[in-house]
Amino acid sequence: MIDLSVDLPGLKLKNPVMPASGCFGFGREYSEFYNLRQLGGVIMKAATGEHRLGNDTPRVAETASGMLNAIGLQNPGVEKIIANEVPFLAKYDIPILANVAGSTVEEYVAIAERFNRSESVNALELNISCPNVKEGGIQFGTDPSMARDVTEKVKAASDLPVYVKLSPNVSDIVEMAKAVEQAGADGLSMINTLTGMQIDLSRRKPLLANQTGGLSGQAIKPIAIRMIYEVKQHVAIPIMGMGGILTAEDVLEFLLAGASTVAVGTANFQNPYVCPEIIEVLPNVLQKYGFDSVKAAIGKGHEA
Amino acid sequence: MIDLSVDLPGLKLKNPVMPASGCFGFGREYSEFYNLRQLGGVIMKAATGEHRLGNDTPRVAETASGMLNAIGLQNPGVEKIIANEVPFLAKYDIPILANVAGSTVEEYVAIAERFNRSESVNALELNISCPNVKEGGIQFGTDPSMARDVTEKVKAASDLPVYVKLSPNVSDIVEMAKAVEQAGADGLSMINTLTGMQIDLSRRKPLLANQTGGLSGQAIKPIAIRMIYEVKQHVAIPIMGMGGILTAEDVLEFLLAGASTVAVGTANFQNPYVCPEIIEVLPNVLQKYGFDSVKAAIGKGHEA
Amino acid sequence: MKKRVDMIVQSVREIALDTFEMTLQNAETANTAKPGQFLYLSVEGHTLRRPISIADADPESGTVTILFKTTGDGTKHLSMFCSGMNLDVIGPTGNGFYCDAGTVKTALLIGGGIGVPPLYYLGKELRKNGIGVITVLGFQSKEYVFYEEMFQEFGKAYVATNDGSYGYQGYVTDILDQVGHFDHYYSCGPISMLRAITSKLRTHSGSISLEERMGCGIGACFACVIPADNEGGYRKICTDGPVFAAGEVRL
Amino acid sequence: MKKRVDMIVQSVREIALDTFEMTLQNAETANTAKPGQFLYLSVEGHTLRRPISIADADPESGTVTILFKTTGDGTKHLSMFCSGMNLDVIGPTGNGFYCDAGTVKTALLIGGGIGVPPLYYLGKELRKNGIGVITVLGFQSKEYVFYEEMFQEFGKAYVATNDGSYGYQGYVTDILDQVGHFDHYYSCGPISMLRAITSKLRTHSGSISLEERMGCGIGACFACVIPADNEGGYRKICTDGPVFAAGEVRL
Ligand SMILES: Cc1cc2nc3c(=O)[nH]c(=O)nc-3n(C[C@H](O)[C@H](O)[C@H](O)COP(=O)(O)OP(=O)(O)OC[C@H]3O[C@@H](n4cnc5c(N)ncnc54)[C@H](O)[C@@H]3O)c2cc1C
Ligand SMILES: Cc1cc2nc3c(=O)[nH]c(=O)nc-3n(C[C@H](O)[C@H](O)[C@H](O)COP(=O)(O)OP(=O)(O)OC[C@H]3O[C@@H](n4cnc5c(N)ncnc54)[C@H](O)[C@@H]3O)c2cc1C
Ligand SMILES: Cc1cc2nc3c(=O)[nH]c(=O)nc-3n(C[C@H](O)[C@H](O)[C@H](O)COP(=O)(O)O)c2cc1C
Ligand SMILES: Cc1cc2nc3c(=O)[nH]c(=O)nc-3n(C[C@H](O)[C@H](O)[C@H](O)COP(=O)(O)O)c2cc1C
Ligand code: FES
Ligand code: FES
Repeated sequence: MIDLSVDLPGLKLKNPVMPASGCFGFGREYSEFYNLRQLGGVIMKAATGEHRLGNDTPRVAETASGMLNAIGLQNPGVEKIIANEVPFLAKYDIPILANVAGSTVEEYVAIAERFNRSESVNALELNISCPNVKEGGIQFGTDPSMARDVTEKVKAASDLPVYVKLSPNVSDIVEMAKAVEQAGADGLSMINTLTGMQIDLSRRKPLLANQTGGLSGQAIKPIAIRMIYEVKQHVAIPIMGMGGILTAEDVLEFLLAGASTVAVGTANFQNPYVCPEIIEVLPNVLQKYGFDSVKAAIGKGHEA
Repeated sequence: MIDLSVDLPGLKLKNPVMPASGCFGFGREYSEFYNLRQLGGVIMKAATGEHRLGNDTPRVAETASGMLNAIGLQNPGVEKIIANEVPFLAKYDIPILANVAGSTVEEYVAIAERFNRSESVNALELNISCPNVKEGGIQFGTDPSMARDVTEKVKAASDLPVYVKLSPNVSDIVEMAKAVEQAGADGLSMINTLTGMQIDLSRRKPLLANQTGGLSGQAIKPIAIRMIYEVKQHVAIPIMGMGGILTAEDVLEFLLAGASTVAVGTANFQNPYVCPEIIEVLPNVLQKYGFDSVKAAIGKGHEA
Repeated sequence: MKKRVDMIVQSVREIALDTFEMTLQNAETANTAKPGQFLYLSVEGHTLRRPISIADADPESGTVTILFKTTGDGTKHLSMFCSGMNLDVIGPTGNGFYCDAGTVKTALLIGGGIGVPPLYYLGKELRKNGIGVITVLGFQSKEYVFYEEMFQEFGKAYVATNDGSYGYQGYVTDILDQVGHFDHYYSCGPISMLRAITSKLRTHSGSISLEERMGCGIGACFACVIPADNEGGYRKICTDGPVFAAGEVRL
Repeated sequence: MKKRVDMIVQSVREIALDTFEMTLQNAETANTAKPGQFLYLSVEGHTLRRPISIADADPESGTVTILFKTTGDGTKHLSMFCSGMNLDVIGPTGNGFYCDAGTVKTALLIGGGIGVPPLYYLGKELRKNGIGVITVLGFQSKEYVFYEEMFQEFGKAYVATNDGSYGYQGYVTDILDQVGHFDHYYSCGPISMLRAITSKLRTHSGSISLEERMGCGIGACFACVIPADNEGGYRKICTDGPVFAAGEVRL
């Protein structure tokens, strides 16, 4: 028997595979394809303090082995998420992570406090890296002192374990990781999307209404692997890995790089069953490469 | 008649398409496939002060819509390049750009001086962004003050126009671009590769001997376009655009984003004829989208 | 439970310039598809699926027909599929066209370009329910015209081309005054056409089918929203649409 | 002028576990290919081409044969090609096996696994030139063995499998003492095997064929270098090789 379980601060996962924030809504739509109980956990779409309408359309574009998105954090706001969405997900008895996004430190803190008081949320994923909103988001993700500050204040305001989601759009990812570790983060989540653009040749302007969008999908996997590999050598807290995962082999690559658990984003759009399918074949893939558990594979791509 | 010509500091190009540095050697091999005279110009493989042997193998890996390379600046050194390679290229009567890479400011300056004294080199491409060498290279590309310093000193040491090749592995590409513009750069060349990694599941370690490598190819095009688009709004000097170009439509996308000329790298490996093929269809593509010259398309993706 | 299904390509043929008709075999889909719904097709080598409307469904033969224009790489790829090949599909997806046979006696179908296909299946179903059908179709030019005779089987069908190379010269809106009485209109086509129609037919009841770039195609990613005056302030085209009542969303 | 050529797939068949034989039609290539050279094949959806050795070439029928093992996505994709399909190829590329018919009267071929194919074409040419051929082939296990009888046509052929499920149990190096006299050896296979052989046959003259991950495949990118004691300090496998004199490069 291959043991798929992983224990992280605040999260006992029966397997390491979760859908990534923003690529799974609040689970309702995918629950029409399969029983969400199979998942290791679920990371909800970003919550902001108030209802947000997001950016104008077009909001997505296709790129070679990837896509750009500029949804702009559309969501009904933390109150409605707690009232309408969390109870639905709670039925499945899997760990629930709330993705928290704000424009100001105060907004982050307020959302964290609110989730802290809710029943069923097991951990926070602090989204300091959303490249698709005009104010807030990305600065927190590129400036180590701002990242440290927001992490500290959120930690102080909530008892829930905090996973800080790092942006790959930085010169020095290790510096960012260390900053949030020092600030008390319980774990890291990486990577968010890379800022990209596509130009519509006919209209002679950026295709996305927001001009730029976040690049996700298989195209970015080498960057995610590199960043996790580097960060793993410098921090002690666990890493949730993501960026271009499509197969169980990809999952193993992330584990070897140093991730303790993974999230699958864009691939859900290609194949709505991708998460359960990965979970199903993961034991075989681990075995094929000589591992008898997920835990045994974590960080094993680092030579002695 | 669609006019493909572009005039840049020191470079009168009959068309905007050149092979990118490191993906074309010194032209000999591709000259066995077609007459290099068709090219807009040619950018040579990086030159260092002395002969370099580069990294161990494996040096390349394939990724989704891209590849990683960690050649490590293998080259015979500036003297031999001037003695053995430049004369060969000079026969074709096309502008020659020398890609200059060093570990220290002094090495950059020495190479630039040497090329300055040579006959047939028309411009320098200052490679301050090579991610695949242990010392030097990348720090110049991520620290604006180091980039400014090396640009100034190279400018002072050489009369050749200097195009500074920027690294995409930075939090703020505009800051880097402004720094080298202020330092006197005649133009920018962007982007170099993004640092990535692939892990070999069987050997449980990074596939490349150098561990990390530079990600190139179609996968990175959205990042290149975004960076050029952003930089174009803040600098006045011309931009040589590159990153994932495969077709004439891609070339137009770079022109609209703000590039004045382009370089094609990885695509040469897929199709050795890619440069002349793009040059052949570029007039049709320009016409299809309503342009009667390359010049007319430059920067036209920026709304009024 | 929703499903991803495999559909077998039965035939592909070019029926007008750059316009292909593809027949797909899948009994379940053919049985459940409603006019206005779309298939969300996976095309190898492409990250995102392609939404294509159902142009016809025949429960008897177990086939579904789609029509598409080769505007980009994905549709070009699709046009090169051969019979016997497999297509990975999510669908039928989205809602269908609204029709209250009680109030609608005569329907007006207004299609523009590659917006025409879903109206064919709709017209067929309307006629089946005894509803009268008048059709107005607009195309760029003669080479792009398709399915005219098939709409004529439903009733009067007008065709306009932008350049006058076939039928009336002009836009579909130029013909609307000639069509006589109708109780409800159904329209699908470019957004500019839909804007012109909904404004011109302001006083009529109508349904419009919209397009937007999609991510998930099933309502989870918020890629395909359109502003609306409902409580949330928006509707999703992939699941709340693609068909909306005219006036329900802000074009 | 070098060229990129289109070759037409004539047949593909599995000749051993995960091992495929593909025949390709292209008269020019079939006429010019030398033993030891390789084809650099483009596989749709993959950035880099795949280097595969020429296992046979027949100027009369204008065909070239390649053999490959499905170790990854590219070769899996290749194995699914159907006859009639087109393959975009750079090649024949690289140098060929060295042979001085004046000094070489008997040749020893030593192949390991998927390193065996180029030796077949070589053996055929050697025999054509009246040179005696002894063969030693090593495979993982019985299911992977291929082409044994074809090598036996050249002369004595020994087969070893790592697990002893066929032929001798052990490595090709274990058999080398039994083969008798030879003037030159030719070897292709895993690097560990080549290391063992060149060290064991230190006193013999030999040629080895090497593998390395490639970028351009034509000598321009420096991806495929191997350290050597020549002036430059390295050789390129794609153009200076893939065949080297044993001792010319540092394994
Ligand atoms: C509900 C719905 C029904 C549709 N029905 C039809 C139909 O019956 N026949 C038909 O020919 N076309 C239809 N379209 C448009 C069709 O989806 C696009 O033409 C197609 O996706 C273009 O793909 P491509 O690869 O050729 O173009 P590319 O430009 O290469 O596509 C790039 C990306 O943009 C998306 N995209 C491009 N144009 C559109 C568009 N107009 N709408 C939505 N996404 C787009 C693609 O899906 C893809 O993700 C429909 C669109 C929607 C939303
Ligand atoms: C000169 C030469 C001759 C060869 N001849 C044969 C042959 O006749 N039959 C055969 O089965 N194999 C041969 N190989 C090995 C063959 O090239 C690889 O097995 C093949 O490229 C793997 O591709 P893939 O897509 O299946 O694997 P993947 O692992 O998906 O390939 C990923 C990348 O790594 C490269 N790669 C992986 N393994 C190798 C390797 N061993 N050597 C070089 N590049 C590799 C691929 O080309 C590709 O760029 C030869 C290699 C060389 C250099
Ligand atoms: C459509 C879309 C919406 C996203 N929304 C969010 C979000 O709300 N919060 C967040 O932290 N990340 C968001 N992401 C980023 C993903 O969670 C993930 O980090 C990224 O897409 C990389 O993973 P992938 O390549 O598997 O998609 C979004 C990504 C996509 C494609
Ligand atoms: C194999 C390889 C070698 C390269 N060597 C150099 C180099 O020596 N100097 C340099 O400035 N850039 C080098 N580059 C980067 C390219 O010039 C180019 O900036 C990058 O690959 C992006 O373009 P592409 O996607 O078209 O390949 C190299 C790229 C590759 C793939
Ligand atoms: S496409 Fe994802 S919500 Fe409509
Ligand atoms: S593969 Fe480029 S030099 Fe050999």
